Amino acid sequence: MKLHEYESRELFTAYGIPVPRYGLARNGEEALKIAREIGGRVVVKAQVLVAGRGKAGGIKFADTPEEAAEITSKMLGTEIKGEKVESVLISEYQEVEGELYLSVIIDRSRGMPLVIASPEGGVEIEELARTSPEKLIQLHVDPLIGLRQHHIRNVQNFMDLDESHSKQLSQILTSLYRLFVENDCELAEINPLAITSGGLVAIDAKILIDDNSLFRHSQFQRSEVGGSFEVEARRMGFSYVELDGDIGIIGNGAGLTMATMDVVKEMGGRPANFLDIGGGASEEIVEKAASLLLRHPRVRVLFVNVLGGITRCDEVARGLVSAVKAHGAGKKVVVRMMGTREEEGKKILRESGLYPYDSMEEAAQMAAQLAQG
Amino acid sequence: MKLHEYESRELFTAYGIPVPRYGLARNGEEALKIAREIGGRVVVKAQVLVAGRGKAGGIKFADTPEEAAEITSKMLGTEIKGEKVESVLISEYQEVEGELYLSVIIDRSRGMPLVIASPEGGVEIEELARTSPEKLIQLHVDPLIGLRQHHIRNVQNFMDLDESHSKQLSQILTSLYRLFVENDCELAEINPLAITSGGLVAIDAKILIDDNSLFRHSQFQRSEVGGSFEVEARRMGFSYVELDGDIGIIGNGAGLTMATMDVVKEMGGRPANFLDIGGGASEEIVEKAASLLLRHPRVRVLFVNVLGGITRCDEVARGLVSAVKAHGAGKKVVVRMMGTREEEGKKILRESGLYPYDSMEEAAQMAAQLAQG
Amino acid sequence: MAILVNNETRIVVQGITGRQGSFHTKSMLQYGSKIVAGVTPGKGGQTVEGVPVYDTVREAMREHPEINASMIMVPAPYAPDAVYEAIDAGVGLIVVITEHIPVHDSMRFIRYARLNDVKIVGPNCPGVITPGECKLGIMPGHIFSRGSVGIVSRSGTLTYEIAHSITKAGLGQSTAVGIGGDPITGMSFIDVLEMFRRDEQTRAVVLIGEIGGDMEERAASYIKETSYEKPVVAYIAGRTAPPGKRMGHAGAIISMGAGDAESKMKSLTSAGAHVARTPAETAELLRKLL
Amino acid sequence: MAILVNNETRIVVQGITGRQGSFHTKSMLQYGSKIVAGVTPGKGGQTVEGVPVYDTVREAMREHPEINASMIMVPAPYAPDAVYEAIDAGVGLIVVITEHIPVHDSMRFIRYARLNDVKIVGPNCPGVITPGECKLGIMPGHIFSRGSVGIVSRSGTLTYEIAHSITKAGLGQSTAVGIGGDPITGMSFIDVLEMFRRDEQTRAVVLIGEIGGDMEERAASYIKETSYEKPVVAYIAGRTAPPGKRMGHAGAIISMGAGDAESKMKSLTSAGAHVARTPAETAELLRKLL
Repeated sequence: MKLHEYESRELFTAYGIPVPRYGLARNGEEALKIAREIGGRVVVKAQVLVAGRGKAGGIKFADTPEEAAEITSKMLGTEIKGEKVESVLISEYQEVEGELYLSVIIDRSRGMPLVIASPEGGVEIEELARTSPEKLIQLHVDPLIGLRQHHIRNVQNFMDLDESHSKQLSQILTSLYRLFVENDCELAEINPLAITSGGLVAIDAKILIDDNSLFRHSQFQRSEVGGSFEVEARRMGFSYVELDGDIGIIGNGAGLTMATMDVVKEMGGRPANFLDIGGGASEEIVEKAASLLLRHPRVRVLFVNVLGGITRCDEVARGLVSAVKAHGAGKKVVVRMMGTREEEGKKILRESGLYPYDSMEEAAQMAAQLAQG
Repeated sequence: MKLHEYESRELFTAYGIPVPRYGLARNGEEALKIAREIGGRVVVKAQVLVAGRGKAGGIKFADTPEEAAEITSKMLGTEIKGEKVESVLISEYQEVEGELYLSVIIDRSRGMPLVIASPEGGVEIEELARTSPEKLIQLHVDPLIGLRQHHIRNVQNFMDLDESHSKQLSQILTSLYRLFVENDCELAEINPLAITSGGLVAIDAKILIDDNSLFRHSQFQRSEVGGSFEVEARRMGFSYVELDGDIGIIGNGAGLTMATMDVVKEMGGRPANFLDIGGGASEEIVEKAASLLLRHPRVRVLFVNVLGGITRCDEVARGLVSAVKAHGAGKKVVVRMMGTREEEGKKILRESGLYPYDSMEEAAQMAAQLAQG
Repeated sequence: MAILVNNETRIVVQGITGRQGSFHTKSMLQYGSKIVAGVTPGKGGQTVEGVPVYDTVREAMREHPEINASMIMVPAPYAPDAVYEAIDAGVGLIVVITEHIPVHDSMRFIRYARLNDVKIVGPNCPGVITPGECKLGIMPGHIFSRGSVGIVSRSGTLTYEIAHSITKAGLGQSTAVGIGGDPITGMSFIDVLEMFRRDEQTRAVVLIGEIGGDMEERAASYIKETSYEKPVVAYIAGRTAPPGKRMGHAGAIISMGAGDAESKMKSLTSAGAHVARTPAETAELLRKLL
Repeated sequence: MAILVNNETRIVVQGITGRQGSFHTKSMLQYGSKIVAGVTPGKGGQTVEGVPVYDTVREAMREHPEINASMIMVPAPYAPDAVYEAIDAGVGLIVVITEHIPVHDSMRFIRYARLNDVKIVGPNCPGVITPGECKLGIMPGHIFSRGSVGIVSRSGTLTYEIAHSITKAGLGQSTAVGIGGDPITGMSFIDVLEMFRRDEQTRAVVLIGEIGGDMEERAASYIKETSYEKPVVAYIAGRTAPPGKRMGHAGAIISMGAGDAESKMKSLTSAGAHVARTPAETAELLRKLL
């Protein structure tokens, strides 16, 4: 889960990491008030989670509070890369003398946190890693031991700042690592960490919280991102990703569902989505999932691929048949089914006029053909 | 370093471990005041660090504040096993329904903290471990991971208390472990952990703090224990232990000094002490050490055994010669010397009429003979 | 011989009294797995499917010192403590079925397991099966049959899919190991490949990967560097997955400019592995190779 | 062959610019030890006795990737961080000379070293010497001579005492390892005995113990259980030490009803070791045995 910028700033403040003065505005009046309190030039930043908001017009500068209010009023309610702007951050504008990069990320390869730092901030770190790997330092931190003095010293030496900035960097890194651990972050990134006349300041941040940890972090409110189908599917508890094709995909298990998409594509079809009903889905769950996709305007063919283990094929068949009866008008349905209670499931399907396939590949081919026809 | 009982109680209170109400009294008046505040029966406990104060008359009961004051006045200034009583603890008397044992200790064999618990508290745990090992549970705790739920559950199951006491035990163990780690304890023991009508209460405690950690625990004041020679030697920075013989021993390095004592004993002599001057001792240090032992009334022979590595034999010789000149009247001195600047050292000794030995065993034999003569 | 589990495996199920715990205990017992004890705090003294339940793993081990494997089916918030408990009690192989364990927790207990020379399979995995000997997991046992193909997979149902086609092809499996779909897992592809390398029963290995991370790329390097002696057939799921979206579980995400299916397939191909374009092709390739 | 250190040992000295650090750097260089780098934070760019100084071990390793051992002479409050630094930089052998390190710190970094397969000698130790090849420590080198007796000891000067008599007896030492006088040390008697067992140059082992703990008793059990092939001569200091008093350092204390010299001597004798009553007797016994 990605935090909004204002949430990141709250966290930074709580951990003693310096940020520009700011306030969150949900209308022009609030923006005016905050900008007046800050005084001088401010930045108006759309609070959206999509990447690249700057280039998409989500970051603007205002010389007066009135201008800030005006920009805010215009920005609110617009969509940036499909995401509606519901609030903006009014932030103190700061003259920047230099930009650094600092982050802590989970390194999957080593199974450990990784500290990344670069004296060249403000750019995409992946880009920098590709083009100039010598410009960044990467240090693993053992989760059983945590950040130690030598990590800090190595970062300081690499960044080669003057003494007061170097000391501040040490404090910021210590705080960032603590924030990273205590908030179950997958990523805690400050980019840029700006050098200003007042010292180091975290101008922008990207913080990803591990979804699985949210049970112990009630302070983070999950915000719903994406189109209405994605939101609805997630509310139902499904893993759902919207794609741009016309064949709706339902599978059980992430790997199998992805493979189903891949095989459909291999056979010339275009998947409309990824929907994983998970393990042991009941009749009702299947009915909900199938109904959702059958109501999807772009879906022409629904392809259900189920491998019964904990999941029972008869339950799947019953749920699917109900959904097709209610919402199946004008849509084609292809089913592939195998495993626990396979015979019972297939019987139910046949009685409702649905032909069950044994082979995933054959079923996918049929789905692709039906979509083209 | 062993904490006084009142220091342990302060720590327990800070960590939320329940203790009887108490106060520290340095005279009868203070005792009266504290006993009045507590009300009812109280216990007067001499604040000494020696073991077994109870049997030595250091724990007495008082039914009234006046009696508490009287006992206090009598107890203060007395010596318990050689240690002067300078304060007493006035503690609420509690009816005890049962006594448990709970401690965390460093297990040298495994290099880890060890939790020990027993439903039979109030006795010496070493005694219990010897006679009825099945009555205690021992659980190692990895220092990289700390105390986990399963440690607590295993202790709870083993102790088999009723539910509310069991819950309290879980809290106390959690606190005790935290206290143990955060205060660099070698031992944090509650014995007995009493079951009272008001729940579990830590009636007595033994807490040993790692001397090496005192640089980060300024709250603990090292108190000087032992005879005046021990105190003086330690103030000079020596490792010193008082023994009951008549041959004063000076060595460099703990192992060598112990071996010197052993060889003296082997040769029929009786060591008066253990004094380790450490590595790289200067002339002044050696002079101080030798002067101290030469002034010791019980010492008849001074045996100096030095193996020069970092320590230089000439420095040792010079320091020793000065000390003998000043304080050597009526005392015999045997020196064994080897290693760095051995020849220079031996020359200095010979010029002052001291005969240096090459062999530790021969020198020890001579020391033993001289002491008997 | 097979790897990890066999006739000698003696199992404790942690979280045995839960709905999932008791269901899979029954299923494993029916398969013939030797479950000798279960653990659920506060439920000591009960039995589940005839298996005695204890409050702690330590107690279970005292009564059944032959225990050498644990299966953890404890809800995510309590699962890390269950892992620490099993490690401290001296269990040498721990299969963590539980999904949705916070990754910071997994990082820590996986490091701790390494410190104690304990093998962890998972978290978020279907477990391990050696057909005909021991099922230590939640996979449908009847899909598997004794044979010569080792399977190592990050996926659950996709493993069943491919195992089924291997069974149909008459080849069967030596052992199938689901290492789990989380970003960080105890055993990696390389760990399992190394075990299959030394296993006489295994004549070929199927590696089932998916998008996200670089575990497949590292497996490819390992295969290349060791001149892996046995044929490896790989299938990678997620070729059509868009970047930046989580496909079902935390592990399957293409991010930081890495982890897409094509690069994984390319690495494996150039390392000498045979890469199937569809699950069914996996069995076809194996049939040609064996 | 000797153990732990030899001609191939390339050393970084952590804390090289300190009084002790520079003194012993000089002494080790004079002995012929290969010190290729030193580390003191904030002193990078200097040299000590011709040895280049770096701010961090990582930097030293980048310039001198051949480094395979570290000697830590950093004051106690900073020594644990120096150990973590050396471990994380990939140094495989770390000798911690520093005394007075809090035992809670030692416990943690020793566990961490184990997790990373790093060997720690110490803390509070004189180090390791393979006469004629490498001195990685603070012992007076001239006392030692190349030979066939392995020494493992918890004590400093007592080791020199006994090494000297072995040298005088014309036997010499393969390697002498001072494991340190603290209650908890990285390498134990058993670890070193095991290395001497496999070392061809070592024909007999001298074990120098003292009161406190049960490391000698455990060594005795090890000697018995493995039917240790090489003769072991033991000397235990502290027979006359009173219970409950610390003799010089934290390790030497008889407490919890355990750790006295007589029980250690008895255990070793019954395990087949030859126990000397005086340091000099150690060399006499060796002469008879070899």
